[in-house]
Amino acid sequence: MENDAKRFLYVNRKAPYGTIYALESLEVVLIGAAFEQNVSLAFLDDGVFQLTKGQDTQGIGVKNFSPTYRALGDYDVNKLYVEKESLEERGLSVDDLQEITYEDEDDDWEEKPSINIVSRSEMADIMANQDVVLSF
Amino acid sequence: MSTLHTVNKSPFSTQSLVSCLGHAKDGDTVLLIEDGVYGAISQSGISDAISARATEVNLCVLQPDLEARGVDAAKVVEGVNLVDYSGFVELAAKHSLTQAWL
Amino acid sequence: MKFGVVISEGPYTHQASDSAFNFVKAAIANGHEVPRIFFYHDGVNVGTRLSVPPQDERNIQKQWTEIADENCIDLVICIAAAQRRGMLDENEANRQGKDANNIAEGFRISGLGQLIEMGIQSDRLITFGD
Amino acid sequence: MAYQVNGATIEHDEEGYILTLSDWSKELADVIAETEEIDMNEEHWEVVNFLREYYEEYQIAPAVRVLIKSIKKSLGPEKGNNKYMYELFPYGPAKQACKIAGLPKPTGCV
Repeated sequence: MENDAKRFLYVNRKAPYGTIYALESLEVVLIGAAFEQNVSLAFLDDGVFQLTKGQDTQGIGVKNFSPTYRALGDYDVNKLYVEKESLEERGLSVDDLQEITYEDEDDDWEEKPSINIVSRSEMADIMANQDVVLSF
Repeated sequence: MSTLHTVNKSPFSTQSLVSCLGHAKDGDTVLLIEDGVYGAISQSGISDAISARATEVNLCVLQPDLEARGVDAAKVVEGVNLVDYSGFVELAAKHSLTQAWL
Repeated sequence: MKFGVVISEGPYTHQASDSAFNFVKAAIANGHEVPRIFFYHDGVNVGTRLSVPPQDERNIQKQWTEIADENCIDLVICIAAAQRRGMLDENEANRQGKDANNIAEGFRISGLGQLIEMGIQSDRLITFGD
Repeated sequence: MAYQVNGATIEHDEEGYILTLSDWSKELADVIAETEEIDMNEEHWEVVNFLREYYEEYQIAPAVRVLIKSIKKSLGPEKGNNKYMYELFPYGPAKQACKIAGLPKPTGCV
């Protein structure tokens, strides 16, 4: 990472499909990846619903973009922070989320999980420790 | 390092204010704008939670939005400060980061 | 200080654009700079020149065109969001084979990279949305 | 505007991208390639097939640098580089290869 890179945090607090925010947030992340900044994604409140597995949109005639989160590793976006309390409040656990991984260039391309489950207070620390926060 | 948080939703319709207060750090400012100003009304179902945070966090409400909605400044929770747009700008300049709770 | 501003809701339905306008006006009055404003999600609709609000209401598009002209603000509409919602400039209309364009004076269509660039170049980035 | 393939008419937009992604077939790919002045050989197909698989799995066409990185990983460094890609698709792998592979038009965002 370059020294003058800024820390960018994308904050996702909305569920997918009901509104377009989740999809258009993901589009910013994919384009933004080309700028080689220090990128993290936060999923809290209803945003945790974006990462659930088993999404099938055939019945609503809307594109299912949940597989695209699994491509983030290819874009060198591998810090996805999911808030534990938000999951629990919604009756979810980490097992309800799809597996998202990246290959660690610094560790012989070993496949590692991109999703980190963090507590609310850890999430608050992550949010405070940024240069730019983009909210969706 | 500190953050200006903006909340633009009524706390009676979404979790944004509660979530924001749950993540704001001591020394941060939480500014209520647009429909968020309803969160500043005293003796509401949420006003105790608001005043409980008013010591560690600088709670502010955007006066033009308050006035537009006919909320009397006298009804605002004690410890919540009124700011105008110029004050909003200076809060954004003073804190190193801005986060919108949409 | 340099402020970057994101507007992510359309005009009239949400207050976002009005709040942003008042913020930008105050920022400039206080001696700050607002080099660019980025319109995303339904916010791209702010830039249509075809809206005709009643005479006793503010004209949101005109407000932006004027303040941008007076203060050299770069009003950028996201191309990906714009394409979905039928916002086109002349070039895009030709490229997509459409028979009309609707971008107002002072606005331009460009990529999401402009948002990231704004985040990198501004001292503060502030979002008005819903 | 349309391509003609085995008697079928497949509509495309101003720039040659097909309008209905499910219309795609290998025969159609050859026809699109012809209008792009590309003579499809095995190397071209490697990239086109890779793109289609990537899209199938992730529901996006990869950015060029991601495409090149991924090709490098699966087909080796002699193919996973800019020069090789532009030799195959002189007007840009993102544009031409995606068009031939029948993927959505890149929004040209950056």
